[in-house]
Amino acid sequence: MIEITHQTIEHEKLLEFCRNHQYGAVVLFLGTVRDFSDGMPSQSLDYQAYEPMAIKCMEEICQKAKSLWSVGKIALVHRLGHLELGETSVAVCASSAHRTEAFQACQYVMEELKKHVPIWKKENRPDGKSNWTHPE
Amino acid sequence: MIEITHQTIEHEKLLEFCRNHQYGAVVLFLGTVRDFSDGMPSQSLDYQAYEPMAIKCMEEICQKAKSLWSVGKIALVHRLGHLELGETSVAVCASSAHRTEAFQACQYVMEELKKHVPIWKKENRPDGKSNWTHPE
Amino acid sequence: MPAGNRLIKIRILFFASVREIMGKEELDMDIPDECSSGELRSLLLKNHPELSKIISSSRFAINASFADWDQKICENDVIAVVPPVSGG
Amino acid sequence: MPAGNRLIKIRILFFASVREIMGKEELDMDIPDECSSGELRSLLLKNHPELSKIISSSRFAINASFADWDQKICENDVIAVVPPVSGG
Repeated sequence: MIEITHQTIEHEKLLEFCRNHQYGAVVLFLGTVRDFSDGMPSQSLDYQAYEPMAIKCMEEICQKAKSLWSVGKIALVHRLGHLELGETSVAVCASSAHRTEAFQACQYVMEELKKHVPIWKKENRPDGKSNWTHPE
Repeated sequence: MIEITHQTIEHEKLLEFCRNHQYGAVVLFLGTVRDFSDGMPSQSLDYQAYEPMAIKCMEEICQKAKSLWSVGKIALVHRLGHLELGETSVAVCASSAHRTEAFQACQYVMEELKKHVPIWKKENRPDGKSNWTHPE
Repeated sequence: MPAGNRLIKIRILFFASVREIMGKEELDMDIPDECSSGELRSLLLKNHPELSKIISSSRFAINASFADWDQKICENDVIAVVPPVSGG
Repeated sequence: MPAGNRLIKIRILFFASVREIMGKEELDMDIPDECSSGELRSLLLKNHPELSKIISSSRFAINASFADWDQKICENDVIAVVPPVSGG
Protein backbone atom coordinates (compact mmCIF):
# COMPACT_ATOMS: atom_id res chain seq x y z
CA MET A 1 0.00 0.00 0.00
CA ILE A 2 1.94 2.99 -1.36
CA GLU A 3 -0.07 6.10 -2.02
CA ILE A 4 0.04 9.82 -2.60
CA THR A 5 -3.21 11.56 -1.82
CA HIS A 6 -4.79 14.98 -1.72
CA GLN A 7 -7.36 13.79 0.86
CA THR A 8 -7.12 13.37 4.62
CA ILE A 9 -4.92 10.38 5.47
CA GLU A 10 -7.01 7.68 7.14
CA HIS A 11 -4.38 5.94 9.25
CA GLU A 12 -6.86 3.21 10.19
CA LYS A 13 -6.57 1.93 6.62
CA LEU A 14 -2.81 1.51 6.96
CA LEU A 15 -3.26 -0.36 10.25
CA GLU A 16 -5.87 -2.63 8.69
CA PHE A 17 -3.60 -3.30 5.74
CA CYS A 18 -0.65 -4.30 7.96
CA ARG A 19 -2.39 -6.20 10.80
CA ASN A 20 -2.34 -9.92 10.30
CA HIS A 21 -2.48 -13.06 12.43
CA GLN A 22 1.10 -13.85 11.45
CA TYR A 23 2.52 -10.59 12.74
CA GLY A 24 2.40 -9.81 16.44
CA ALA A 25 3.86 -6.31 16.17
CA VAL A 26 2.47 -3.32 14.31
CA VAL A 27 4.12 0.11 14.35
CA LEU A 28 2.41 3.19 12.96
CA PHE A 29 4.12 6.55 12.47
CA LEU A 30 2.19 9.74 11.82
CA GLY A 31 3.85 12.98 10.83
CA THR A 32 1.54 15.87 11.64
CA VAL A 33 1.67 19.60 10.98
CA ARG A 34 3.02 21.20 14.11
CA ASP A 35 3.11 24.71 15.46
CA PHE A 36 6.80 25.43 15.20
CA SER A 37 9.51 24.42 12.80
CA ASP A 38 13.04 25.63 13.43
CA GLY A 39 11.65 28.13 15.96
CA MET A 40 9.33 29.85 13.50
CA PRO A 41 5.59 29.46 13.96
CA SER A 42 3.86 27.79 11.02
CA GLN A 43 0.25 28.47 10.25
CA SER A 44 -0.16 25.84 7.57
CA LEU A 45 1.83 23.85 5.04
CA ASP A 46 1.58 23.07 1.36
CA TYR A 47 3.10 19.88 -0.05
CA GLN A 48 4.06 19.37 -3.68
CA ALA A 49 5.51 16.28 -5.33
CA TYR A 50 6.89 14.96 -8.57
CA GLU A 51 4.23 12.30 -8.28
CA PRO A 52 5.32 9.44 -10.56
CA MET A 53 8.89 9.64 -9.28
CA ALA A 54 7.77 10.00 -5.67
CA ILE A 55 5.63 6.87 -5.91
CA LYS A 56 8.52 4.98 -7.50
CA CYS A 57 10.92 6.11 -4.75
CA MET A 58 8.41 5.19 -2.05
CA GLU A 59 8.07 1.70 -3.54
CA GLU A 60 11.84 1.27 -3.70
CA ILE A 61 12.23 2.33 -0.07
CA CYS A 62 9.58 -0.12 1.12
CA GLN A 63 11.15 -2.94 -0.91
CA LYS A 64 14.54 -2.11 0.56
CA ALA A 65 13.07 -2.14 4.09
CA LYS A 66 11.61 -5.57 3.43
CA SER A 67 15.03 -6.81 2.29
CA LEU A 68 16.75 -5.38 5.39
CA TRP A 69 14.36 -6.63 8.06
CA SER A 70 12.01 -9.53 8.47
CA VAL A 71 8.83 -7.51 8.13
CA GLY A 72 5.40 -8.58 7.03
CA LYS A 73 3.65 -5.66 5.44
CA ILE A 74 4.51 -2.01 4.95
CA ALA A 75 2.14 0.81 4.10
CA LEU A 76 3.22 4.35 3.21
CA VAL A 77 0.94 7.26 2.35
CA HIS A 78 1.94 10.90 1.80
CA ARG A 79 -0.48 13.79 1.61
CA LEU A 80 -0.14 16.65 -0.88
CA GLY A 81 -1.74 20.08 -1.14
CA HIS A 82 -2.77 22.40 1.67
CA LEU A 83 -2.59 21.11 5.26
CA GLU A 84 -3.70 22.89 8.40
CA LEU A 85 -2.15 22.55 11.87
CA GLY A 86 -2.57 19.07 13.31
CA GLU A 87 -3.32 17.32 10.04
CA THR A 88 -1.38 14.20 9.04
CA SER A 89 1.14 14.78 6.25
CA VAL A 90 2.61 11.27 6.20
CA ALA A 91 1.77 7.87 7.63
CA VAL A 92 3.94 4.76 7.68
CA CYS A 93 2.92 1.40 9.07
CA ALA A 94 4.98 -1.80 9.37
CA SER A 95 4.09 -5.18 10.78
CA SER A 96 6.38 -7.99 11.80
CA ALA A 97 6.43 -11.13 13.90
CA HIS A 98 8.69 -9.24 16.32
CA ARG A 99 8.58 -5.68 17.52
CA THR A 100 12.21 -4.64 16.95
CA GLU A 101 11.95 -5.28 13.22
CA ALA A 102 8.65 -3.42 12.97
CA PHE A 103 10.14 -0.36 14.73
CA GLN A 104 13.31 -0.42 12.64
CA ALA A 105 11.53 -0.83 9.32
CA CYS A 106 9.05 1.95 10.10
CA GLN A 107 11.81 4.33 11.18
CA TYR A 108 13.98 3.44 8.17
CA VAL A 109 11.14 4.21 5.75
CA MET A 110 10.66 7.65 7.31
CA GLU A 111 14.40 8.46 7.24
CA GLU A 112 14.73 7.46 3.59
CA LEU A 113 11.54 9.24 2.60
CA LYS A 114 12.82 12.49 4.09
CA LYS A 115 16.16 12.11 2.33
CA HIS A 116 15.19 11.01 -1.18
CA VAL A 117 11.53 11.19 -2.14
CA PRO A 118 10.80 14.21 -4.39
CA ILE A 119 8.23 15.90 -2.18
CA TRP A 120 8.52 19.48 -0.98
CA LYS A 121 6.97 21.46 1.84
CA LYS A 122 6.07 25.13 1.83
CA GLU A 123 5.65 26.76 5.23
CA ASN A 124 3.00 29.45 5.45
CA ARG A 125 3.65 31.76 8.38
CA PRO A 126 1.22 33.90 10.36
CA ASP A 127 2.88 37.06 8.92
CA GLY A 128 1.75 36.00 5.43
CA LYS A 129 5.18 34.96 4.23
CA SER A 130 5.74 31.52 2.84
CA ASN A 131 8.86 29.56 1.97
CA TRP A 132 9.64 26.32 0.25
CA THR A 133 11.81 24.23 2.53
CA HIS A 134 15.04 22.95 0.98
CA PRO A 135 17.27 21.47 3.70
CA GLU A 136 21.01 22.01 3.19
CA MET B 1 -3.09 7.73 29.96
CA ILE B 2 -2.06 4.48 31.68
CA GLU B 3 -4.66 1.75 31.77
CA ILE B 4 -5.30 -1.93 32.28
CA THR B 5 -8.52 -3.12 30.69
CA HIS B 6 -10.57 -6.25 30.14
CA GLN B 7 -12.17 -4.69 27.04
CA THR B 8 -10.97 -4.39 23.46
CA ILE B 9 -8.17 -1.81 23.25
CA GLU B 10 -9.31 1.15 21.16
CA HIS B 11 -6.00 2.41 19.79
CA GLU B 12 -7.68 5.47 18.33
CA LYS B 13 -8.07 6.77 21.89
CA LEU B 14 -4.32 6.55 22.48
CA LEU B 15 -3.64 8.40 19.22
CA GLU B 16 -6.16 11.09 20.14
CA PHE B 17 -4.58 11.44 23.58
CA CYS B 18 -1.07 11.89 22.16
CA ARG B 19 -1.72 13.99 19.02
CA ASN B 20 -1.18 17.65 19.59
CA HIS B 21 -0.29 20.75 17.58
CA GLN B 22 3.03 20.96 19.41
CA TYR B 23 4.16 17.48 18.43
CA GLY B 24 4.82 16.65 14.80
CA ALA B 25 5.59 12.97 15.35
CA VAL B 26 3.31 10.29 16.75
CA VAL B 27 4.34 6.64 17.05
CA LEU B 28 1.85 3.91 17.91
CA PHE B 29 2.82 0.33 18.71
CA LEU B 30 0.28 -2.49 18.82
CA GLY B 31 1.08 -5.94 20.14
CA THR B 32 -1.40 -8.43 18.72
CA VAL B 33 -2.04 -12.12 19.31
CA ARG B 34 -0.26 -13.99 16.56
CA ASP B 35 -0.42 -17.51 15.22
CA PHE B 36 2.91 -18.83 16.37
CA SER B 37 5.07 -18.24 19.38
CA ASP B 38 8.41 -20.05 19.58
CA GLY B 39 7.32 -22.32 16.77
CA MET B 40 4.21 -23.58 18.53
CA PRO B 41 0.78 -22.58 17.19
CA SER B 42 -1.30 -20.56 19.65
CA GLN B 43 -5.04 -20.63 19.49
CA SER B 44 -5.66 -17.89 22.04
CA LEU B 45 -4.03 -16.20 25.01
CA ASP B 46 -5.05 -15.32 28.55
CA TYR B 47 -3.42 -12.42 30.34
CA GLN B 48 -3.30 -11.99 34.11
CA ALA B 49 -1.79 -9.13 36.13
CA TYR B 50 -1.05 -8.00 39.65
CA GLU B 51 -3.08 -4.96 38.74
CA PRO B 52 -2.13 -2.26 41.30
CA MET B 53 1.55 -3.06 40.93
CA ALA B 54 1.31 -3.31 37.14
CA ILE B 55 -0.28 0.14 36.93
CA LYS B 56 2.41 1.55 39.21
CA CYS B 57 5.19 -0.01 37.10
CA MET B 58 3.60 1.25 33.89
CA GLU B 59 3.47 4.78 35.33
CA GLU B 60 7.11 4.59 36.40
CA ILE B 61 8.20 3.39 32.96
CA CYS B 62 6.36 6.22 31.20
CA GLN B 63 7.81 8.78 33.63
CA LYS B 64 11.27 7.40 33.01
CA ALA B 65 10.75 7.57 29.23
CA LYS B 66 9.77 11.23 29.59
CA SER B 67 12.95 11.90 31.55
CA LEU B 68 15.13 10.16 28.93
CA TRP B 69 13.68 11.73 25.77
CA SER B 70 12.02 14.96 24.87
CA VAL B 71 8.56 13.50 24.38
CA GLY B 72 5.20 15.13 24.63
CA LYS B 73 2.65 12.58 25.69
CA ILE B 74 2.77 8.85 26.29
CA ALA B 75 -0.18 6.47 26.49
CA LEU B 76 0.06 2.83 27.55
CA VAL B 77 -2.82 0.35 27.74
CA HIS B 78 -2.58 -3.40 28.46
CA ARG B 79 -5.42 -5.84 27.99
CA LEU B 80 -6.19 -8.68 30.44
CA GLY B 81 -8.34 -11.80 30.23
CA HIS B 82 -9.02 -13.96 27.21
CA LEU B 83 -7.77 -12.80 23.78
CA GLU B 84 -8.35 -14.43 20.44
CA LEU B 85 -5.97 -14.41 17.46
CA GLY B 86 -5.44 -10.94 16.03
CA GLU B 87 -6.67 -9.03 19.07
CA THR B 88 -4.54 -6.26 20.56
CA SER B 89 -2.90 -7.18 23.86
CA VAL B 90 -0.94 -3.97 24.36
CA ALA B 91 -0.83 -0.49 22.83
CA VAL B 92 1.78 2.22 23.38
CA CYS B 93 1.69 5.67 21.85
CA ALA B 94 4.25 8.46 22.12
CA SER B 95 4.30 11.93 20.61
CA SER B 96 7.21 14.32 20.24
CA ALA B 97 8.30 17.35 18.28
CA HIS B 98 10.73 15.06 16.44
CA ARG B 99 10.33 11.53 15.18
CA THR B 100 13.48 9.92 16.60
CA GLU B 101 12.43 10.68 20.16
CA ALA B 102 8.91 9.40 19.56
CA PHE B 103 10.24 6.11 18.15
CA GLN B 104 12.78 5.67 20.94
CA ALA B 105 10.34 6.44 23.76
CA CYS B 106 7.71 4.09 22.33
CA GLN B 107 10.20 1.27 21.92
CA TYR B 108 11.69 1.85 25.38
CA VAL B 109 8.27 1.62 27.01
CA MET B 110 7.63 -1.73 25.31
CA GLU B 111 11.05 -3.14 26.29
CA GLU B 112 10.64 -2.13 29.92
CA LEU B 113 7.06 -3.36 30.07
CA LYS B 114 8.10 -6.80 28.87
CA LYS B 115 10.94 -6.93 31.41
CA HIS B 116 9.34 -5.63 34.57
CA VAL B 117 5.57 -5.18 34.62
CA PRO B 118 3.82 -7.99 36.56
CA ILE B 119 1.63 -9.27 33.75
CA TRP B 120 1.60 -12.89 32.58
CA LYS B 121 0.49 -14.62 29.43
CA LYS B 122 -0.96 -18.11 29.13
CA GLU B 123 -0.81 -19.73 25.69
CA ASN B 124 -3.73 -21.94 24.80
CA ARG B 125 -2.80 -24.40 22.07
CA PRO B 126 -4.97 -26.17 19.52
CA ASP B 127 -4.27 -29.52 21.26
CA GLY B 128 -6.02 -28.22 24.39
CA LYS B 129 -2.85 -27.73 26.40
CA SER B 130 -2.08 -24.38 27.97
CA ASN B 131 1.00 -22.96 29.61
CA TRP B 132 1.87 -19.85 31.52
CA THR B 133 4.84 -18.18 29.88
CA HIS B 134 7.76 -17.43 32.20
CA PRO B 135 10.79 -16.37 30.13
CA GLU B 136 14.15 -17.51 31.53
CA MET C 1 14.51 -17.83 60.73
CA PRO C 2 14.86 -15.41 63.67
CA ALA C 3 13.07 -16.43 66.89
CA GLY C 4 10.84 -13.34 66.90
CA ASN C 5 9.01 -12.38 70.05
CA ARG C 6 5.69 -12.34 68.29
CA LEU C 7 3.93 -13.33 65.10
CA ILE C 8 2.59 -10.86 62.51
CA LYS C 9 -0.19 -11.34 60.01
CA ILE C 10 0.65 -11.01 56.34
CA ARG C 11 -0.96 -11.94 53.04
CA ILE C 12 0.80 -13.58 50.09
CA LEU C 13 -0.51 -13.23 46.51
CA PHE C 14 0.04 -15.80 43.78
CA PHE C 15 -0.02 -15.30 40.01
CA ALA C 16 0.26 -17.30 36.81
CA SER C 17 1.92 -20.72 37.26
CA VAL C 18 2.49 -20.05 40.97
CA ARG C 19 -1.25 -19.64 41.37
CA GLU C 20 -1.82 -22.87 39.44
CA ILE C 21 0.60 -24.80 41.63
CA MET C 22 -0.84 -23.36 44.85
CA GLY C 23 -4.43 -23.77 43.67
CA LYS C 24 -5.30 -20.44 45.23
CA GLU C 25 -4.93 -16.69 44.63
CA GLU C 26 -3.74 -15.77 48.11
CA LEU C 27 -2.67 -17.11 51.45
CA ASP C 28 -2.84 -15.47 54.86
CA MET C 29 0.06 -16.39 57.12
CA ASP C 30 1.34 -15.62 60.58
CA ILE C 31 5.08 -15.16 60.36
CA PRO C 32 7.73 -14.15 62.90
CA ASP C 33 8.15 -10.42 63.39
CA GLU C 34 11.30 -9.01 61.74
CA CYS C 35 11.11 -11.71 59.08
CA SER C 36 12.82 -10.69 55.84
CA SER C 37 11.56 -11.26 52.32
CA GLY C 38 14.23 -13.96 51.83
CA GLU C 39 13.26 -15.66 55.10
CA LEU C 40 9.62 -15.70 54.02
CA ARG C 41 10.71 -17.34 50.79
CA SER C 42 12.44 -20.11 52.77
CA LEU C 43 9.37 -20.56 54.95
CA LEU C 44 7.09 -20.77 51.93
CA LEU C 45 9.40 -23.31 50.26
CA LYS C 46 9.51 -25.46 53.41
CA ASN C 47 5.70 -25.63 53.47
CA HIS C 48 5.37 -25.91 49.66
CA PRO C 49 8.38 -27.70 48.16
CA GLU C 50 6.42 -27.99 44.90
CA LEU C 51 7.18 -24.27 44.37
CA SER C 52 10.98 -24.75 44.40
CA LYS C 53 11.53 -24.53 40.63
CA ILE C 54 9.38 -21.47 39.95
CA ILE C 55 10.44 -19.69 43.16
CA SER C 56 14.09 -19.89 42.14
CA SER C 57 13.38 -17.53 39.24
CA SER C 58 10.79 -15.35 41.02
CA ARG C 59 11.12 -11.99 42.68
CA PHE C 60 9.04 -10.91 45.68
CA ALA C 61 7.14 -7.65 45.95
CA ILE C 62 6.14 -6.04 49.22
CA ASN C 63 3.09 -3.80 48.97
CA ALA C 64 3.36 -3.65 45.19
CA SER C 65 7.08 -2.78 45.02
CA PHE C 66 9.87 -5.19 44.17
CA ALA C 67 11.74 -6.06 47.39
CA ASP C 68 15.33 -7.07 48.13
CA TRP C 69 15.72 -10.38 49.90
CA ASP C 70 16.87 -8.66 53.10
CA GLN C 71 13.91 -6.27 53.25
CA LYS C 72 11.94 -6.70 56.49
CA ILE C 73 8.25 -7.52 56.35
CA CYS C 74 5.80 -5.65 58.60
CA GLU C 75 2.38 -6.47 60.03
CA ASN C 76 -0.35 -6.47 57.34
CA ASP C 77 2.11 -6.24 54.47
CA VAL C 78 0.96 -7.76 51.19
CA ILE C 79 3.65 -9.89 49.59
CA ALA C 80 3.45 -10.99 45.97
CA VAL C 81 5.41 -13.83 44.43
CA VAL C 82 6.37 -12.46 40.99
CA PRO C 83 7.51 -15.17 38.58
CA PRO C 84 9.20 -14.03 35.32
CA VAL C 85 6.77 -11.70 33.57
CA SER C 86 5.46 -12.17 30.04
CA GLY C 87 3.22 -9.21 29.30
CA GLY C 88 3.26 -7.35 26.02
CA MET D 1 28.37 21.67 -25.02
CA PRO D 2 29.06 19.21 -27.83
CA ALA D 3 28.29 20.44 -31.32
CA GLY D 4 25.72 17.76 -32.02
CA ASN D 5 24.60 17.07 -35.54
CA ARG D 6 20.99 17.59 -34.63
CA LEU D 7 18.71 18.89 -31.92
CA ILE D 8 16.42 16.71 -29.78
CA LYS D 9 13.23 17.70 -28.03
CA ILE D 10 13.07 17.31 -24.25
CA ARG D 11 10.87 18.54 -21.44
CA ILE D 12 12.12 19.94 -18.13
CA LEU D 13 9.93 19.87 -14.98
CA PHE D 14 10.22 22.38 -12.16
CA PHE D 15 9.16 21.98 -8.53
CA ALA D 16 8.98 23.96 -5.30
CA SER D 17 11.23 27.07 -5.28
CA VAL D 18 12.57 26.24 -8.75
CA ARG D 19 9.01 26.42 -10.06
CA GLU D 20 8.53 29.75 -8.24
CA ILE D 21 11.71 31.21 -9.73
CA MET D 22 10.87 29.96 -13.24
CA GLY D 23 7.22 30.99 -12.98
CA LYS D 24 6.21 27.80 -14.77
CA GLU D 25 5.82 24.08 -14.17
CA GLU D 26 7.65 22.89 -17.26
CA LEU D 27 9.71 23.97 -20.22
CA ASP D 28 10.10 22.31 -23.61
CA MET D 29 13.59 22.69 -25.06
CA ASP D 30 15.52 21.65 -28.11
CA ILE D 31 18.98 20.59 -27.00
CA PRO D 32 21.96 19.11 -28.84
CA ASP D 33 21.85 15.36 -29.30
CA GLU D 34 24.23 13.48 -26.95
CA CYS D 35 23.84 16.22 -24.35
CA SER D 36 24.52 14.98 -20.80
CA SER D 37 22.56 15.83 -17.70
CA GLY D 38 25.42 18.08 -16.53
CA GLU D 39 25.57 19.85 -19.88
CA LEU D 40 21.83 20.48 -19.73
CA ARG D 41 22.36 22.01 -16.29
CA SER D 42 24.96 24.40 -17.74
CA LEU D 43 22.63 25.30 -20.60
CA LEU D 44 19.74 25.95 -18.21
CA LEU D 45 21.96 28.11 -15.99
CA LYS D 46 23.19 30.13 -18.94
CA ASN D 47 19.59 30.93 -19.96
CA HIS D 48 18.38 31.36 -16.35
CA PRO D 49 21.19 32.66 -14.13
CA GLU D 50 18.57 33.33 -11.43
CA LEU D 51 18.58 29.55 -10.80
CA SER D 52 22.28 29.41 -9.89
CA LYS D 53 21.84 29.18 -6.12
CA ILE D 54 19.15 26.52 -6.05
CA ILE D 55 20.66 24.52 -8.93
CA SER D 56 23.92 24.15 -7.04
CA SER D 57 22.15 22.00 -4.44
CA SER D 58 19.76 20.25 -6.85
CA ARG D 59 19.92 16.83 -8.46
CA PHE D 60 18.48 16.04 -11.89
CA ALA D 61 16.19 13.14 -12.67
CA ILE D 62 15.77 11.64 -16.14
CA ASN D 63 12.43 9.92 -16.69
CA ALA D 64 11.73 9.82 -12.94
CA SER D 65 15.10 8.34 -11.89
CA PHE D 66 17.95 10.29 -10.34
CA ALA D 67 20.68 10.78 -12.95
CA ASP D 68 24.44 11.17 -12.77
CA TRP D 69 25.80 14.34 -14.36
CA ASP D 70 27.40 12.37 -17.20
CA GLN D 71 24.21 10.51 -18.11
CA LYS D 72 23.19 11.18 -21.74
CA ILE D 73 19.76 12.62 -22.50
CA CYS D 74 17.67 11.13 -25.32
CA GLU D 75 14.88 12.46 -27.50
CA ASN D 76 11.62 12.96 -25.56
CA ASP D 77 13.23 12.39 -22.18
CA VAL D 78 11.57 14.15 -19.25
CA ILE D 79 14.11 15.85 -17.01
CA ALA D 80 13.22 17.05 -13.52
CA VAL D 81 15.19 19.55 -11.50
CA VAL D 82 15.02 18.11 -7.99
CA PRO D 83 15.99 20.64 -5.32
CA PRO D 84 16.63 19.30 -1.78
CA VAL D 85 13.49 17.45 -0.71
CA SER D 86 11.46 18.19 2.40
CA GLY D 87 8.65 15.67 2.52
CA GLY D 88 7.59 13.91 5.70
